[in-house]
Order: sequence, then structure tokens, then C-alpha cells
Amino acid sequence: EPGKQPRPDEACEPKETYPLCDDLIRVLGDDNKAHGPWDPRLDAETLRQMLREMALVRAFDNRMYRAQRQGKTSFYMKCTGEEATSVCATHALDGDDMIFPSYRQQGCLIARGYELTEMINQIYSNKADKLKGRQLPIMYCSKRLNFFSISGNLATQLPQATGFAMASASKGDSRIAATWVGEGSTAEGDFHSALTFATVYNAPVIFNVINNQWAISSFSGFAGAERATFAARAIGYGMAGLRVDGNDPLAVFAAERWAADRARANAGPTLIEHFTYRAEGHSTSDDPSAYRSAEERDEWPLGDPVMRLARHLIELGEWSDEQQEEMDAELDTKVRTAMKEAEKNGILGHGLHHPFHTMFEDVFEELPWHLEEQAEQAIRERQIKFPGDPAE
Amino acid sequence: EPGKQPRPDEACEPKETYPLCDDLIRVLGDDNKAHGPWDPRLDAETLRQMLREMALVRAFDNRMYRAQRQGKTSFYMKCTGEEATSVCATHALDGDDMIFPSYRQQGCLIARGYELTEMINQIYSNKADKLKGRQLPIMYCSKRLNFFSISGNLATQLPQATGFAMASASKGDSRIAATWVGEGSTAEGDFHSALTFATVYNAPVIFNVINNQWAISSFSGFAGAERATFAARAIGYGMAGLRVDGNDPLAVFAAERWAADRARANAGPTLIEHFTYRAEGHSTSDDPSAYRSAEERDEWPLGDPVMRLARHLIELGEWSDEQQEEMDAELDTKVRTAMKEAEKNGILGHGLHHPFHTMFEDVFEELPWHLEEQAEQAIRERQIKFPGDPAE
Amino acid sequence: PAPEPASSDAKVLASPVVRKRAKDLGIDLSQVKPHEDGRIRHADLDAYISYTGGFSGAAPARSD
Amino acid sequence: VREMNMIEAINSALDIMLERDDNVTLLGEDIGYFGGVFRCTAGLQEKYGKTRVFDTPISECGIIGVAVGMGAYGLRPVPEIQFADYIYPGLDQLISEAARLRYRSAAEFIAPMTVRSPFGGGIFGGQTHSQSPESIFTHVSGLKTVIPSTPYDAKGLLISCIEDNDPVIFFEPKRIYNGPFDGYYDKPAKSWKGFDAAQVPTDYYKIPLGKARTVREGEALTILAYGTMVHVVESVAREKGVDAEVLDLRTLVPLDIEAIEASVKKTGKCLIVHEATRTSGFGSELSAMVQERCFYHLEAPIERVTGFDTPYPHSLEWAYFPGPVRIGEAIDKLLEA
Amino acid sequence: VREMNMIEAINSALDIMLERDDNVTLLGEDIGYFGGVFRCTAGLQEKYGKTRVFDTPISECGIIGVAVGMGAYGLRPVPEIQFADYIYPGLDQLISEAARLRYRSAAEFIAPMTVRSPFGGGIFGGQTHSQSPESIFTHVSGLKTVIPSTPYDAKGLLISCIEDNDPVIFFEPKRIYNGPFDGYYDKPAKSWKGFDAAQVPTDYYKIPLGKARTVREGEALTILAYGTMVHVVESVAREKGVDAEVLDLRTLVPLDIEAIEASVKKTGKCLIVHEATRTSGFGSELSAMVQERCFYHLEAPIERVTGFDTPYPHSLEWAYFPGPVRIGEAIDKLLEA
Ligand SMILES: Cc1ncc(C[n+]2csc(CCOP(=O)(O)OP(=O)(O)O)c2C)c(N)n1
Ligand SMILES: Cc1ncc(C[n+]2csc(CCOP(=O)(O)OP(=O)(O)O)c2C)c(N)n1
Ligand SMILES: [Mg+2]
Ligand SMILES: [Mg+2]
Ligand SMILES: [Mg+2]
Repeated sequence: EPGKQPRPDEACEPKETYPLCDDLIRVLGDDNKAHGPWDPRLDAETLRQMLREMALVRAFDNRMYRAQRQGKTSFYMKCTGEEATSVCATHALDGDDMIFPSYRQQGCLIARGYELTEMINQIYSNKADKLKGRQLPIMYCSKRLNFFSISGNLATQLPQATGFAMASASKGDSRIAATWVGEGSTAEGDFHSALTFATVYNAPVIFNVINNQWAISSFSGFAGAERATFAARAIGYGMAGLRVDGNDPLAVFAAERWAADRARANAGPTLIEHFTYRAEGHSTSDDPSAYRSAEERDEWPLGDPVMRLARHLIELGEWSDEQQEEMDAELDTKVRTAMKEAEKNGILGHGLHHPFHTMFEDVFEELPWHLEEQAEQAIRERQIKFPGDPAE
Repeated sequence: EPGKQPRPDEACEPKETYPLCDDLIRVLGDDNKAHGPWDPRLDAETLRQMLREMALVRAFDNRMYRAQRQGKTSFYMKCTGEEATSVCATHALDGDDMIFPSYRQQGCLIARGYELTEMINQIYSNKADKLKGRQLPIMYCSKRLNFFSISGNLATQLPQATGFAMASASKGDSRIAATWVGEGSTAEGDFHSALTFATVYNAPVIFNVINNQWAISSFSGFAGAERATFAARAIGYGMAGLRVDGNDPLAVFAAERWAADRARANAGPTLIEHFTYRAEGHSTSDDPSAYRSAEERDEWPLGDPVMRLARHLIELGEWSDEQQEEMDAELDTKVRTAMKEAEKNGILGHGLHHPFHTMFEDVFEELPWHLEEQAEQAIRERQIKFPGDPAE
Repeated sequence: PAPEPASSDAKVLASPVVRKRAKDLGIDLSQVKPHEDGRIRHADLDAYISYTGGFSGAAPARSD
Repeated sequence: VREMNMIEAINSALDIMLERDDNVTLLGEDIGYFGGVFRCTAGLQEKYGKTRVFDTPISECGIIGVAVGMGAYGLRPVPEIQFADYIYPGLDQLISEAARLRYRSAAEFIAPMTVRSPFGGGIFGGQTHSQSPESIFTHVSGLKTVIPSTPYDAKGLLISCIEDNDPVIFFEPKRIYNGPFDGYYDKPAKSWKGFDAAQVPTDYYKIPLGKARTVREGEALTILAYGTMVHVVESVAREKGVDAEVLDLRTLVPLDIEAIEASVKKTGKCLIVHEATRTSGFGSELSAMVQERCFYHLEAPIERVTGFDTPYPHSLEWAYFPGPVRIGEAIDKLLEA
Repeated sequence: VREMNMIEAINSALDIMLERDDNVTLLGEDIGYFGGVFRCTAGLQEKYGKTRVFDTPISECGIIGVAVGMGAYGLRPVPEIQFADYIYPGLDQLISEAARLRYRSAAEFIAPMTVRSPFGGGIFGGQTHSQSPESIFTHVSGLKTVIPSTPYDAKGLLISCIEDNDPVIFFEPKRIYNGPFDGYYDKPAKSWKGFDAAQVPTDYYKIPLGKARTVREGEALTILAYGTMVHVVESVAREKGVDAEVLDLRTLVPLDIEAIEASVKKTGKCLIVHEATRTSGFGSELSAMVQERCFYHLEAPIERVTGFDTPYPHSLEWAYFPGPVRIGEAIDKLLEA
């Protein structure tokens, strides 16, 4: 029940959080009001900002999904319904805290103000893609925004975040690390390594487990959800754990901020389970109707986080349906403008890629002789295949 | 305090065991009597049998340690102080339950009646070693006794035990699997995989974590012991967990039997932390004085399990100091007789090894051409180096 | 990379099959005049053989 | 006999083995209810139940580790690793355990598992859905490595692998699941329809491990390939009208050295083609062996055509892929030598 | 300059780098208080404290994974894997993460780590304390592989690795930690005492990566080796009085191809020696490259002398080890060819 979960002090013993591992921290009630000690008491401006970013993520996902269907790129992944778990969590962090994301955290980047065109260039793997077309679409990276390079290999980011946090702590730095992982991916050994190292060294790191109840076609039970919550994993390590309604933007913010404050106060790591729902397919390569019922989506467990925040703002008298509609239209235009901008740099497979030599760069800091030889080979092949075309 | 820990029903909800994860199940009191609901009420004959086997393990360890020092083999590992965790746990299992050991479970083999000569042949890697000299000393294997091949790679046996248990369950078989792992090794990802699979499939498997407080030179805190017990790891998975005084033979037996009954009743896996103490160095390659104080060993936390059981039997009027002394002498003779027997088959590095061709066998079921070629090479080399000596 | 032209004291350049044939024929390859790229081919061996009037019957000419 | 693509042929092999042997058990991420992300196990859980064909947690270490334990019990597990790129977390269980178990237990325990995994690029999968790590496995004593190139072979080889009592890694070239690929990414994709090798008996049959297939006979040079590259090589040879002998190795370990040796001794020239990264790719072992065994027959340096020593780049994957131009160049070089 | 064995030389390199660069951080199982099971890190925790030199949980995945994160922060981590045989649980973090990070982030993030690990056999370590898995790493694009053969080289190379901004795997041949080994296990063990290569400057110096060392010059044949085998090869050549040119490769990737090519073109014959399992060992890559680049200079088949394709057997380890007899046979064969 919203508002009924106790909120222990940020510096408490991990034990005090254990009841929260089996509960669900909620702030927004059916009455669209904020309740209880976890209410972060954010000002309307911040709330509107979070709303806007969540809506932007939604608009972006919809457009990019269609772009993939139109053949502009090879692959896309939406985070529909999970926007709060990235956007609102990022708001609770400092800008220089380091984010170690999984692949469904476009919301973190958007919350940090990443340029949509940059994102789309990456998705199109075009000549302006700053990752030089090397990565699968949506595998972003931005050192400037303290957003680590996304890996295709699940759960590897967890020990990495822990290592970053250990390094920061050892340098007496106040930066913390936060990492995101799907509930299915928690079964990987990296999850255990990360939690073990984090407890042993009391690392200032936050583990966000996004329990959207599905891992491709596998229900969360295949990661152990039927016997214990994912937040409860924390108990085994003697780590603080929280379980939060991931579709409640205020609760997500509050839990993440609690963990950030705790980490920054050197009181240790926190595992947060964000209970949410993957409203769409796993990716553009997936058709969820093969393994789950259509009704499930229609019921949309926990409700749409965007609408929940909008209704809260309306309830506060700080927002209106008209504003919402206007904003949605504006954001869609914004996305479309960015798409057009990005398309000038090319779409996947239409020639406007990076020069062939870039393919051999950054394997090492310096190009060794064998890669130089191979680069020459690649460029020669290109000239043979497209005699007219200047290869580079 | 001995006897004060509640004993839930074997088929209980995992939750009921959680208080036991932070406690320590003890049966034998300072008065050398058995106390409380965990008293397994074993008859004197069984107790004497367990006592004898623990003492035999002790005698064996002492002789083999010296044999290594005398150059008869390359390596040895004692389990001094931890005898109960293997001997008494094995007694609680059925003979056809499958054991997936780590390297310090000589007690399991001895409890199942493995011939000492066989063990020593393996330790000497001599021509009668049924593992054909291929494995490091003490890396035993006995399919006949349902004792799986020991690996040098830590924690790999945990998912394997789970897989065995899953297979047994899927066949409707009543055999269960039990596996042993050092507390230090629980940090490996395999531990997490095993516990995850075991919960998801409700596998009939027992995870024995032998917390002897040291992993080579590293205190158990480096595996996370300062924040939570190892038994508490179970809580994170929603698995039953018990924490037991590993130097209390009755408590070890009782806990293992509880878990075995539970598994056999299809009520799921159990994690048992055996809290004990590695009284000696890690192995013959190790000198513990470099990292821990001499007093620590002298205090021998929890007391010697062999003496504790002996005193209990004496208290029961079923044993005496004289019998104990006699038995020790007899067991030492037994070990020395077995050593002499084994030495007839050779000691390490003194010629009485397996023929060279065996080195190429069992890589695959059938010898492929490249291994046949290599075998010929090896035999030719031997003839060049020792022209007189019949190579095979 | 293409074999560089042999200098006067350089080693003989030839494919293994040419070396084998020369060996079977008892020909010392260093006596054979290589092709202009420095490498001895079957044709160069053939030329050597017919020049020396040797074993041309036993070893039919081959092309590369 | 029925026309099947490679997915259907694999599915048929699994179906038959599940039917014939109660101990055959399939496990892997998304393989059960859903039938696998490439649908290779479609319908099998429904047919054989959840203890024979089941979904697993996302833990490759767990998947291979429990398969070792199942093998110790007496089952014959067939774990699937969703992409070869994701096998690394399971490598310790595969290398240190499955591959060593027979040896270290003196054959008391065995690991008769067949690890299936799609591998290779050319599907815009980016660097973590395109790798060809086969050479790593060929270095591991105790492991067999098998790679089919047609639906017919896939079924017959997979059945042999499952019946084999040693651990086998069975890499499925995902680029040719649905049709052979001649290397021209810019031409319309072909399906397996109409190809002889897609005529697959619906019943049980085996293709022995360790035997290569002569794809075409020739005198001018020998080309060694496996998986997707067999088709690319074949089409280049055809196109160029070169009298090449093409061998599809099918099994990398144990290798059919006899077939290779006989062919290279006949042609005197050898080209090795694989998609994997060049350095220490399996081509290096092939090259070394051919050189050792056919040295005095060699008329030209053995050539390797391979992927480059970079990760597989998403947008430049066709620059990475060892396609017709790279292969053609190497053939020319060999013929001119 | 001071006489050091290889352990002391490594310790000295680590000490100097900890001193010079605050970002250098050592981590691994038992490396802190205890100073490592081979004592390579002895005294360093005491000197630099527990945040610079620390013990870790027993999780190779964690060790390499946190090192990636530390690198992202700006540290220069030097993780130790206690034995090369135990690196497999950390392979995913090494291969899919450390080695790929620079590439996939277009150099925004790097993994400037040096993974140290003792490898190789000849110490009665049995199959899980004797492996030589180097070739696996040479197949991974983005990783460098370095193997020293003397105390002098160990220090100079290790300093270069630590300063290098790419991930490096630094394999330490444990058989020669305490003294060079000529392959005669039945003779008394030698220490490094009195050997030139044990005269190690106490100060900072570097040996560049990618440069081989000419151990001895010769005209009759070229022998390529690294690590322990350098010494075995050298002593066999000396003993047999063969005019062999011996190259110690020192770095496998990137390889000093120039030195190799020049030598083989001079001698016309090449022997490659390593302790690792033969099939797909690094010898195969060396053989392939030499053959590609020196083909027309070759007067005899390139020979490989290697460990066998079996696990390293405990009691028969000297039958496994590529010792003087095996090497001698190959040399004779090459000279007679
Ligand atoms: C090591 C590894 N194994 C398998 C995969 C294939 N894979 C990609 S996403 C996915 C499901 C992940 O589910 P979850 O962690 O719940 O994240 P979600 O997609 O729900 O956000 C799988 C199995 C992978 N990428 N990496
Ligand atoms: C994967 C792996 N990493 C490291 C080692 C080296 N090693 C052998 S024993 C050991 C300590 C294990 O300690 P613990 O698990 O507590 O068992 P104990 O020795 O106390 O019985 C280590 C680190 C190994 N054998 N395997
Ligand atoms: Mg999920
Ligand atoms: Mg221990
Ligand atoms: Mg099989």
C-alpha cells in the first residue's frame, strides 16, 4: 500500500532494510497523491522535467522502432513502461556519478541531456556515429555524460561498476557508481562477483535490478523470482536492499536517492529491485505473442509510469491534459527533427559509413603491423569491388 | 548455546530456517552430553563408527603429510579439525547418494569404506593408481562409491551436483546429490549459478559450505563473512539454510540428515554452513605462520571434533581413554600397513608409473590419429632416453 | 610478399616441390640460373637439365 | 526425405534423438516454451515435456555445469548457448570440467554432452552476435569441434555428436540457417529450396565425425573451408571457373587429415578460408599441418583468407567478412605463383 | 644492478610502478598480506597500503571485472590470477570486456590493465597447475600477450606492460621463477645465481613490447621459443653443437615478425618450440606466418615441438614436457632435410 513502507535512515544497518526487500516501496496512490516517508518532496519543476524526459524516451522509442521497421537500421530495443527506472533514478544521482548501464537504459542518457541526433547517429551506424559504426544500435557510450559503454554480454557491467566505485573510494572521491541489470541477467556469475566484492570492500555502488518480469521469452521465475524477490538477494550478502514499484516515478527517485546518499556517506552498497513490466517485445527481433498472452500487456501491471506522474502533477494543479498533449506533440516533432538531422549522415547500409581504415583503429592504442597490413587489404578490396568509389 | 536451536520440520517453508542461518546449531554441550531437538539420537555403535572414521582420517592425514615431506609424493592436504564435516555428513546420506566433493573431503571416502591402499596409490601416482597418475595427489574419484572426480578448479562441482540432482529428480529416482565447497570458494560465480538452478528447479541437492575461516592466506572476510554468514546466502534465493557447528559431530550429522530428508521428500535444496576451523596449513605447499598467529591454532576454535565425540561416548559410558588410545595405535598401524602395500606399487617419480601409452588414453573414448602419433613419439622418446628400459 | 631478387650470396629461392625435384634429380640448386625474380621454378630446372643434357627423359618438363 | 532448411534439419535431429533415447535432454535460454531464438527447438518441449526440454536461467556457467552433472548421472545433455559470443562465462565448465572429466577420472565419469551454438556473422549482429571462436575450442584437449554447412550434414552430424560419448561443441553457422550464402550480401538472399543438400531424410541417419566432404573435385588447388565459407568458396570457384578442389572439413577436431593430405599432394596448392579472426584462427593449425605433411608437394605458399584481427564491426561487417574479393585475390595469387 | 631471480625482478617492477604512479593498483587472491603464493608481491601491501595492493575474494570474474571498472575510473590495475589454469572464469571479462572496450567505445574508455599469471608445467603441479593457455589469448583481438624468459626481461617487460594503455596478459613461466631450466629434470635445479640475465638494474627500465631477443646467432636453423622453452632450446643447441639461431619472442601479440622473417630467410629452416598443447597452439600461427613470408627460402618443413594434446599428467609430466630428446630429434630432422 502506497506510503506504508518505513524509511530507515540512509546510514542504517543493512538489516533494517530487509523487511523492505519483501515489500514494495510505493509513494503514488490511486488518488494520484504522494504518500508516506518515501515521498521525495520534489518541486513541480523537477517533476515536470522528469515527466518530460520520460515522455521523450517514449516518443523516441516509438519513432526508432518504426525506423528499424523501415529498414533504417538493423535493430532496436524499447523500454516502454520502464522509463521511470532509468529517468527518475538518474535524477536521483549526481551528474558525475558513473552509470554502468545495460541495454534498456536510454532513459539515463536522455535524463542527462544526451543529444537525440547523437543517439540516432549511433542507431544508424552512420558516418557521424561517434562509435564509428562498430557497435550494434543502442549500444551507446558517453564518457562526457559518465555513461559507460554498453556491452552485449549480460551482467558484465556489475563487477565493473563495483570496481569503479572501489577506485573512487580509494581516491577519496565522492563519485559513486550505479549500474542497471535485467532480472533475468542476475543469474550470471558476474552478479554474484559484483555483490561479493561490493560487500567485502564496502563499495559505493548501487545495483539496480530491473525486474520487468521477462527475459526475452522467459518469465522471471527462471531467474528465481518464485522463491524470493530479487531485492532479497541483498540479504545473503548482508547488503542493504530495497524493493520499489518501478512504475512509480517518485518511489524510484526516492529509493535511488536513498541509496546514493548511503553510498556517498560510505555506508555501503545497495541493491534495488525495480519491479516493473516490459510492456513491449524484447527487441525488434522478437514477437512476444509467441510466449505471453495479449491480455497481459493490456492489463499493464502497475500502470503506465508516464501517466502516473502526469496525473500526479495534474492532481497538484501543476499540469493539465492539454499540456500533456502539447508536450507529446512537441516531443514527437523534436524526435523527428533529430531523425532528419541524423539521416543526413546516412542510415545503415547506405554508404555513409566510416572510412574502412577506422575499422582497424582502436583495437589497440597504436596500429600494429598486422592490422596495418589488414587495413591495406580491406581498402584494396573496396577498390576492387567499387572501382569508382573513393574508399576512404 | 547447545540444544537451544529450534528444529523445524524437514518439509517446512525455507523461511522457517532463516533464523538458523544466523545462529549455530549445536548438540554437544560442555558437559559432553547431547542436547535439544537436533540430537540425532544415534546408537553407540554408530557413534563409535563415526569416531573411528574421524580418527582414521586424522591418522591418515598425519602419515601422508609426512610421506610428502619424505619425498614420496608432490603434494598433500590435511583436513585436521574438519573431519566431522565430511565423515558425519556422509553418514547422514544414503550410500548411493552422489557426492560432489572439493579437495578436503577425504572423510567422505573413508566414511564410505574406500580402501586406504587405493587412496595412497593415488597419492603416490604409482602404477596401481587407478587414475593412472594423471591427477594431483588427493584428487580422488570413485564411481563405485558415488564419489565424483575432484577438480582443481574451485566451485565447479556445485552446478554439477545441481545437474545430477535435477537428472535424478527428472528420472523419479530417490538419489540426491550433496556437494562440499570451501567458504573462500563460494565467491566463484559457479556458486551463484548452482544456487539459482537449484531453486528454480527445486533440485534435491545439499550445498555444504565448509567455513574453516581460511582460504589459503585469506580470512573468511574476503568471501564476505564479515557482513553475513554463509548460511544466509540461502535467504537470497529463498532456499532453506542451516548453520551448524562443524566441530560437533552430532550437529553435523543432524543437519545433513535434515537436509537429505528434505531433498528426498522433494521439499528442495538446502545450504548448510559448517562453521569450523582449518587447524593446519592449506597444503604441504603452505606455511600458515606467514599470515596467522600461532596462538590461533592453539586455541583451536570450537574444539577438536574427534575428542568431542570421544568424550561424549565416554560420558555415555560407551568408550574409554584406553580404548581411544588403543584405537589410535591400531589405526596408525592400519595406515602404515596400507602405505607399505601401496609403496610396492611405487612412489612418485621412481619409475613405477603407468606405461606411457596410458597418457594418451581417455582424452577421448577412442584414440584419434593425432594422439596415436603423439603416443608413438612419447614412447620413442622414452626409448631414446632410457635405451635399456622397456618403456611400457 | 613477393620474394626479392637474389643477391649473389643469397640463398636459393625455390618452392619445396622444386627443391624436392632437384634433390631427386641430384641437382645442386645453387648451380641453376634462377628466373629474373630470383626464384627457381620448374622451367629453370628444365632449362638446366636440357643444358646439362642430363635427365630430361626421366623428368618430364612441368609448368608452374 | 523432405526439403528442410538448416533449422528444420537440426530440429529433426533433436526430435529423433529425444524420441530414441530417454536420456537425451535439451536445456538452454529460451529453448523451451518459445523454441529458441532461432526456433531450432520449436515444438520439442510441447512434445517431450519440461523435464526433457527446458528453459534455463541466464547463466552459461550454470547451463554447462549442470550438463556435466547430468552426464554424470547418465543423461545425454544437449545444452544450447544462445550465441557463440556468450559462451565465455561457461568456458571454465567446458574446458576444465567437461573436456577433462573422462581423462581425470580414468573414464569412470564422462561428459557426453553436445553444446549447440549459433556462430558467425553476416547478419548485422554487431560484435557480440557474430563471433567465430572455434579455434579456442580446437586447442582444448578432450573436446571435439563440429561445424555443418548444409541441412543434410547438420542433421547427420548432430545425431553423431549426440551419440558420441565425448563432449562436442557443435557450431551452427547462423548465416546459412535459412539458405546458402554465396558471399554477395548485395544480392537477394537465397533459401535452401531446391538445393540437393536440403533434401533431408526424415528418419535417423548419421554422418561420421572426423570425415571431410569433398564439395568439388579439382586439380589446380585445394581449398579448405567449413560452415558458411564452404558456400562462398564454392561460388567463387565456380564463378572464376577455377579447377579447385573444395573440402568441407565438417569436423575440426578430430580432423580428416587424410583427405586434406591427399588433396594437397594432388594439387600442390592450398587455400584455407575461415571467417574467424586471423591470428591463431583454426587456419593457422591447418596451415601448419599441411606444411608439415605436404611440404615437398607445395608449389606455392599456403594462403589463409580470414576475418580481420578486429572485433566484428556492425556497419562495416561486409568489409570484415572474407568475401568473394578476398578469396578471389588469394586464388589468383595461388594460381599465378 | 643487483642479482635477482624472476620473482624478485617482478617484485621490483611492481614496486617501482607502485612508487611512480599512484594509479597502479595490485589485486588478486592472496597477494596482499601474504604476498602471493609465489611471493611476487611480497612486502608491497605493507609498503603501499591496502587500497593499492589488496587481497580479493576467490572470483577471477570479479578480479578482472573490477579491474575493468578501475580502469574506467583512471586506475592502472595489475590483477593477478593465481595460476593460468584458473583464468577461465575470468575470460568473459577479459575477452568480451577488457579487450573490446577501447574499440567499442571508440577510445573513450580503455582497459589499461596487466593481468599477471604464472603458467606452464614442470613443477609436478598436475593438470590444473601446469597449463599454457597463451594461444587462446593471442586469438583475441585487442589483447597483447607477453611472456618473459629471464629476470632482466621480466622486469623490463612488466614495466612496459603496466605503462601500456592496452590490456596485456603477462604470463610468468613459473618453472624458471627461481632458476633457468635446461630440460634435464633429473639434474639438480639451478638458481639464477651467476647468470647475466639475473643482473637486474634496481631502477626503472623498459623493454619494448613487440621486440624479440636474439638469444644466439646461427646459420643452420632458426628456433623460435618463449618462456621456459628458451632455456631448454638454448641448452640443447649448445649441447649438440648446432649452429642454431635462437629467438626469444617475448611478445606473442604484437609479434616481431621482422626478426623472425630475417632469421628464417637467412637459415632456411625453422623450428618452433612451446610447451602448450600442440593443436592450435601458438606454434601453429608462427608456422603459418613463417610459411607465408619465407616460403621460397624454406629448405625443410617447419617443425613444431610442443606439449601433447592431452591434459598435463601429474606423474608423467616429463613425458609430456617437450624436453631435450624431442627437441633434439626435431633439430636432427631439420638439419638432415
Ligand atoms: C552472456 C549473455 N547470455 C545471453 C545473452 C542473450 N540475451 C540477450 S538479452 C537476454 C534477456 C535478458 O533479460 P533481462 O536480464 O531480464 O533484461 P530485459 O531484456 O528484460 O531488459 C538474453 C538471454 C546475452 N546477451 N549475453
Ligand atoms: C578457480 C580457482 N581459483 C583459484 C584457485 C587456487 N586455490 C586453491 S585452494 C584456494 C583456497 C580455497 O579456500 P576455501 O574455499 O576456503 O577452501 P579450503 O582450502 O579452506 O578448504 C585457492 C585460492 C583454484 N584452485 N581454482
Ligand atoms: Mg527482464
Ligand atoms: Mg576455507
Ligand atoms: Mg555427445
